[in-house]
Amino acid sequence: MTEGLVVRGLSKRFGGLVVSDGLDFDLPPGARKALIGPNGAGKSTFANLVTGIHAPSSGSIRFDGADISDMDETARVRLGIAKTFQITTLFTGLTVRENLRLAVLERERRGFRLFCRADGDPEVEAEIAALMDQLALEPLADRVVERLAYGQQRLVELAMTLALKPRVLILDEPAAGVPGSETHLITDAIEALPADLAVLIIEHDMELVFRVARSIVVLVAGRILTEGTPAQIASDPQVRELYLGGAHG
Amino acid sequence: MAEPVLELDNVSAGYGPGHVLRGMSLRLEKGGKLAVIGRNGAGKTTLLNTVMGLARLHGGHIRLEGRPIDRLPPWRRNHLGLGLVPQTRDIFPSLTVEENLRAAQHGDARIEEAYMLFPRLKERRKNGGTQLSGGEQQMLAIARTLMTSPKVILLDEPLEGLAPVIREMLMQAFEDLAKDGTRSVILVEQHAAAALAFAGRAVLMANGRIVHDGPAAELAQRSDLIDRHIGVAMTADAPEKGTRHASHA
Amino acid sequence: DEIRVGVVAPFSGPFALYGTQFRQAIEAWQATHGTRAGDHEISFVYKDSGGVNPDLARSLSQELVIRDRVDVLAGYVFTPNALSVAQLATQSETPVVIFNAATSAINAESPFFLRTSYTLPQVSAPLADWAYAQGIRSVVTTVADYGPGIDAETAFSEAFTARGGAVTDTIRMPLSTTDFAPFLQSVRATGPEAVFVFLPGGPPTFAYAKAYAENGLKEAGITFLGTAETEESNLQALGDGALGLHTAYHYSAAHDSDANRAFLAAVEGLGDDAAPVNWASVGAWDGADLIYRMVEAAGADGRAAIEAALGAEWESPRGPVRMDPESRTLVQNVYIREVTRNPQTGLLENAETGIIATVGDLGWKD
Amino acid sequence: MKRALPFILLLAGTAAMYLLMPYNLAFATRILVMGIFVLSIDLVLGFAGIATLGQAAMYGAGAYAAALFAAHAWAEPVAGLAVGAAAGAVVALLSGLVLMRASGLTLIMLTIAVAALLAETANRARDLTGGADGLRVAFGPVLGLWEFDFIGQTGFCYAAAVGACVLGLLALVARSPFGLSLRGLQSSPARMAAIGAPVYPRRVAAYTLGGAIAGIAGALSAQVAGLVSLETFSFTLSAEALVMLILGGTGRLWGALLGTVLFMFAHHYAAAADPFNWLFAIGALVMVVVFVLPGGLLSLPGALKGGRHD
Amino acid sequence: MTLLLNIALDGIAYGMILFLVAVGLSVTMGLMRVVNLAHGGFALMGGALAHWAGADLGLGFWPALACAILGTVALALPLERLVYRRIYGFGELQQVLATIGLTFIVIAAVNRWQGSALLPVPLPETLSRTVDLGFRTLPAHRIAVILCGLGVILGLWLLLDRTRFGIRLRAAVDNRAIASAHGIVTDRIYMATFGLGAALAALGGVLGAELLPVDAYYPLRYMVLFLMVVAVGGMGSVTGSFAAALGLGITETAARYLVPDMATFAFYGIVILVLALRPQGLMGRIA
Ligand SMILES: Nc1ncnc2c1ncn2[C@@H]1O[C@H](COP(=O)(O)OP(=O)(O)OP(=O)(O)O)[C@@H](O)[C@H]1O
Ligand SMILES: Nc1ncnc2c1ncn2[C@@H]1O[C@H](COP(=O)(O)OP(=O)(O)OP(=O)(O)O)[C@@H](O)[C@H]1O
Ligand SMILES: [Mg+2]
Ligand SMILES: [Mg+2]
Repeated sequence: MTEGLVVRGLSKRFGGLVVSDGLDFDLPPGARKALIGPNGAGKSTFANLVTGIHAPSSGSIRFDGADISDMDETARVRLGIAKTFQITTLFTGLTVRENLRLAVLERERRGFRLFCRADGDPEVEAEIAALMDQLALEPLADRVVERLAYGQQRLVELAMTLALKPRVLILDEPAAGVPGSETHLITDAIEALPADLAVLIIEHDMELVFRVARSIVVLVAGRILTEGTPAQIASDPQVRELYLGGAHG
Repeated sequence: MAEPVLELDNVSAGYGPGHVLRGMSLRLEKGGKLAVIGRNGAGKTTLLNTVMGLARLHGGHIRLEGRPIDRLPPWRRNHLGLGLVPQTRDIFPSLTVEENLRAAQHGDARIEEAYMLFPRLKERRKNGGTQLSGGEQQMLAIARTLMTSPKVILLDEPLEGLAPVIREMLMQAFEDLAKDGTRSVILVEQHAAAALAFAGRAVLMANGRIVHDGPAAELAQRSDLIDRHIGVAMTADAPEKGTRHASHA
Repeated sequence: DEIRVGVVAPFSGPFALYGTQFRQAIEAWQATHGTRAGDHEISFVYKDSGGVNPDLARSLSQELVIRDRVDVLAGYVFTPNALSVAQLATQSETPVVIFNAATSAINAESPFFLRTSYTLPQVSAPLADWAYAQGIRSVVTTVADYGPGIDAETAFSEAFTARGGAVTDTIRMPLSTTDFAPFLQSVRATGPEAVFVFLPGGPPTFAYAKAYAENGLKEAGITFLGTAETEESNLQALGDGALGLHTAYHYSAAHDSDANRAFLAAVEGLGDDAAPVNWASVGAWDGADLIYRMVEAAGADGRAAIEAALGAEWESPRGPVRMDPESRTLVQNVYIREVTRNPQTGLLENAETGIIATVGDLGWKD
Repeated sequence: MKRALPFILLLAGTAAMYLLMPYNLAFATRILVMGIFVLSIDLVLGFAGIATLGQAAMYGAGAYAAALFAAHAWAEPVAGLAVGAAAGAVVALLSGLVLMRASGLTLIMLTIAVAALLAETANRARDLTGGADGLRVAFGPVLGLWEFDFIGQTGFCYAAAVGACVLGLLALVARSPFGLSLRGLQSSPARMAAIGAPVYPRRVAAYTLGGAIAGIAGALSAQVAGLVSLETFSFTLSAEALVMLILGGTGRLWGALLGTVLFMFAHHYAAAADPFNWLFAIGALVMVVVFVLPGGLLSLPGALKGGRHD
Repeated sequence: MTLLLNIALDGIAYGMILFLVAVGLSVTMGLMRVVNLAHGGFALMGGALAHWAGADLGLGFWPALACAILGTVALALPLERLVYRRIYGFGELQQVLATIGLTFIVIAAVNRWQGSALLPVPLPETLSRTVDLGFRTLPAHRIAVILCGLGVILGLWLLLDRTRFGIRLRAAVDNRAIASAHGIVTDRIYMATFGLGAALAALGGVLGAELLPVDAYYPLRYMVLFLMVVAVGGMGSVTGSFAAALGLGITETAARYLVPDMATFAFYGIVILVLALRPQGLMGRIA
């Protein structure tokens, strides 16, 4: 069987500050996990370590049995590990459609093709259309991303990552900035993902977390505090005190 | 009825020649708490930017404590008592946490108070502003605005990206700010429920216009309105041609 | 009929002064000699080539020949600019009178090239001879590290060692040098009897001369041997530090002759904004002189004009000159000068202290 | 039809230059050469967002390579162009391996430094390059058929043909997946990496392609002038070309051409009208364009149609 | 030994001149983040004004220097209001274009006013002396330049790192609109800083003139040199520029003593080396 993503003893220090402290973490194919924890606990840092944006101070990251700790970001994306950015990072000068086209073409490794049209492949165009349809982005298709409202950009951000057809998908606060009434677009999109895809979602929106995740990992000060089903986590007194507060019962 | 601190009179505004806001009128009384809700792209951010002087005013008038401010630069408006917590946080990247606060410090605001509100920031005081986690940046953005001792605080989705415990704590803090009757709050929120529970009055926006204005409790009952204006998919009838955002970022 | 002369030179940019001097010398010539040569009316057209820019120089020259129908081309401060018109000159049989560009090899590129300035070996080698004659036996050469600098270095060294002198060190200074103190401190440490220098005109020369004074080389008894470094347009700016600098050159504005006085008077007659007169001015003045001779003899016929020019002799403001038929460069006197302060005007000038007999282009190789 | 319009305009423009300025073909040819050079900067800077003030490094390399090839191997110009392109590409590739990790001002300085080093090297290699005196080379007839004449007809037609080929090539590239990915690189390298695009190799590739085109421009200039000088490496050349590009509008091929034509004509006529003070005119032109049309001349139609674009 | 001393002495003196001529750019471009290719233009204004005050008005060196600095600031402030205020909002390329255009105009104006010859400012008696240091002599003006450079770096450090002005300036540069929304009077801060940059440019132009003589084409001739110092030092760091100027000065001086004909290679080589290894410059802040 394939083992998916396996993280062992992962640590990251920024100067004197230990942000990840010996993390052990598994994300097998088909997983739907959530990573929650107080602000500054190290969740985004963990995502950045897994996707290769940061280099770990120590520890190992394996994917399907191969050690990927030394791979750069691009190589990991090509293996199928993709993430959305917590702070929207898009091709601001291009239209929504061009953003997605670029992602699909790169996934297909066509980025070096010089002598054909970028918009010339009907299959690619159809895929882009389907993606936009899924996230209700069609009306914005030909608008320059820079001029979209923040919440709209968040949805493009998600679409971009889906366009990569990843095998491991890490979502860093995908719903931040998206109104509650439209988070269903995000949950729907996640539910529509292939069953063998592994998903890790980092979110402070507990409704969304409880709806999507089958298992929740709680990170506090760079260490894993506990891991459990949504029900277990929701009733864990320590988690309630440190993170959830009174509202979630 | 209490005297108004902020009045908008038939305001139209946008970022280039295009109009995002069309004929908005609004009153906020002293010590009032106003919630602004609406779906993505409705123009909520633009409303706050217009009040602060960061968007381009095409028509109408804005008065602060009876005094017209529509021709004043943002810093004058700030000195007169307006404070904005921007949706995109916009931490000054080349300043440390403490310098971010010092830059904005005016009047009798004390940095220690901000640290009391957000102890996390004190721990990170020497960090570069953009090295903070997403939630920490949000805290810094709020603290930074409080450093300018505002009378009217414009909060653009201030809870986004914060842990549930912190949200509760913050909602309480906003509550306290408005309590003594000298400070007023405008809160833009995606999560209608939270916003309506906090505010006294609420405004529902769609397509750059106000579609409902009244007591928050009343709007909370009008699920028909909320469904119609928040719960449907997006359309793109916002202006096609705009120019660069007013910010010089 | 009308004969037109196209002048290609820098009228803008760091070297704009040369263009100005060219134009003023030509205007002064026309003011004193009229606009007719024989049966022909002569007029001049000016084109700005900026700095070293052979593409531009060539296309301007081409435009002059083809559209403005000029019969003679003139000007050209920089070697590459002059070289770029060789093919054009040969193919269109247009005589080109070079007012400056001083690399020997240029004239070999086209039989239609004539030169009324000088060549680097022409002044460097006589300077070496003179230095040896003064009893100087050891010299350090300091030249800008580019073609002309190295040509000058070679000419000087060959002449000096041929006499029996010793060149104890050769320093080549990058063209972009702004601070010459290290080089001059090195020279001082070597302790020669003289230092030979060659630099392009303008800021480097100015900075070098300053550094020579400030680093105490003069006190240490190291004689300054230069060529164009003390030319008139920047001489006053050098101040007292320049006093006593020795140079060998073909022209000094202080040259004592009627022809020179007439020349100076003609330029001054142009009015207030007359630029200082120096080698560039005299190159253009003699160039105009030569062009008039050619036109008078041959009109618009390029080949005949060249024939007429070869071997021509006249009294120039710099002294007697002759157009050498072989190298097509002037054979002329080279003078040894020393910077002194003129008691009457209070200004610095290049006082001529000796003449090295008439010399031709010593660098000419066929 | 709409796609073809600019090409037709360009063809008409070139033909008009030939017919209206038969006496100024040398000038017209310089515009063409410069146009190709500016296009190379547009590819690198306008598309890929690689800031450079040292594109002359590749231009000069192409020019010297073509001249040396003609002097020592084969004087046929088209072969010389290929050699020039190769030289430009090699210089860009080698320097790009170091440079393409940097960005912003640092990158600009590095490009300047590379060009300066090459200039100094060419200056020192006097025996080969003629140093500051320049290198004069006679080129043979184009394809063995057309001799360069002093009126410049051959030169002009030859340059126009080369220019058309380069433009066609770039128009293809601009619409290709590669072209799109360059715009992505400019917009957000972080996102490029996150969609699995190899940022650094892609930048090196773009720089190399731009270098090849700059090399072609340099080779062409050497061939029509019959002379190469150290100035082909100069900072002024890079800077002037950059000004032309921004004047026209970056990121679109027509902008590069428009800017070149405008600047060269403005320079030519201002310098002819007043050789002493034309810098005023150029300075004023540049300021007016940048203040009135920050997006360059190419944004003019949009600006006229209503609503300023940016 | 003497050689080492010579290298150190000449290197520091040369480096300090580099610092003085580039520090104004370090302020306008490094701190204010406007690609100010017109820096040399302001230095030229200073040089031309000093020449005019010295040669045409017959003022002494010090009054002429004061006249140059005040005159340049007096020209710079209206320019800031009318031109630069709009340039700040432009993209980098537009800034390049606008400031090059401005440079052309300054050059053309000075050319028309004073011609294209050198514009020297005669040094006063006190500065044109040479001072005997035992093992060699050093011109007094170089000592003055060294002292002046030290004063400038100290003053700027105090101003930018120790005062709220410095913090607010950096905030305004990071995000003008947001800074303004937080009560920072961005216009005034920009104007003051730009004036400071222009004053330093003028000071550098006049004091550096012994090595980098001023003429109408000064801005273009030395543009790359200024940029190199700021880039190697790191954007946004005045102390970085100081270190870079001294480092480059000493390196190049050493090369001039030891391998004279390789000095150009040494200069650009060290620039490439530093920037390839530290793309943000010696002390650049990460943007
Ligand atoms: N480059 C950096 N240098 C120094 N400290 C950093 C850096 N990046 C992150 N940190 C610190 O590491 C800690 C963890 O940050 P991280 O972004 O992983 O938090 P998070 O769990 O994602 O928080 P949030 O929920 O607020 O997004 C924070 O305290 C942050 O200040
Ligand atoms: N910088 C800009 N330039 C041009 N148009 C813009 C700009 N920013 C926003 N808009 C447009 O203005 C409209 C209103 O945007 P605004 O940001 O005010 O919405 P919002 O209600 O705050 O949405 P969100 O909930 O997503 O933050 C949108 O259609 C958006 O596309
Ligand atoms: Mg995070
Ligand atoms: Mg908003």
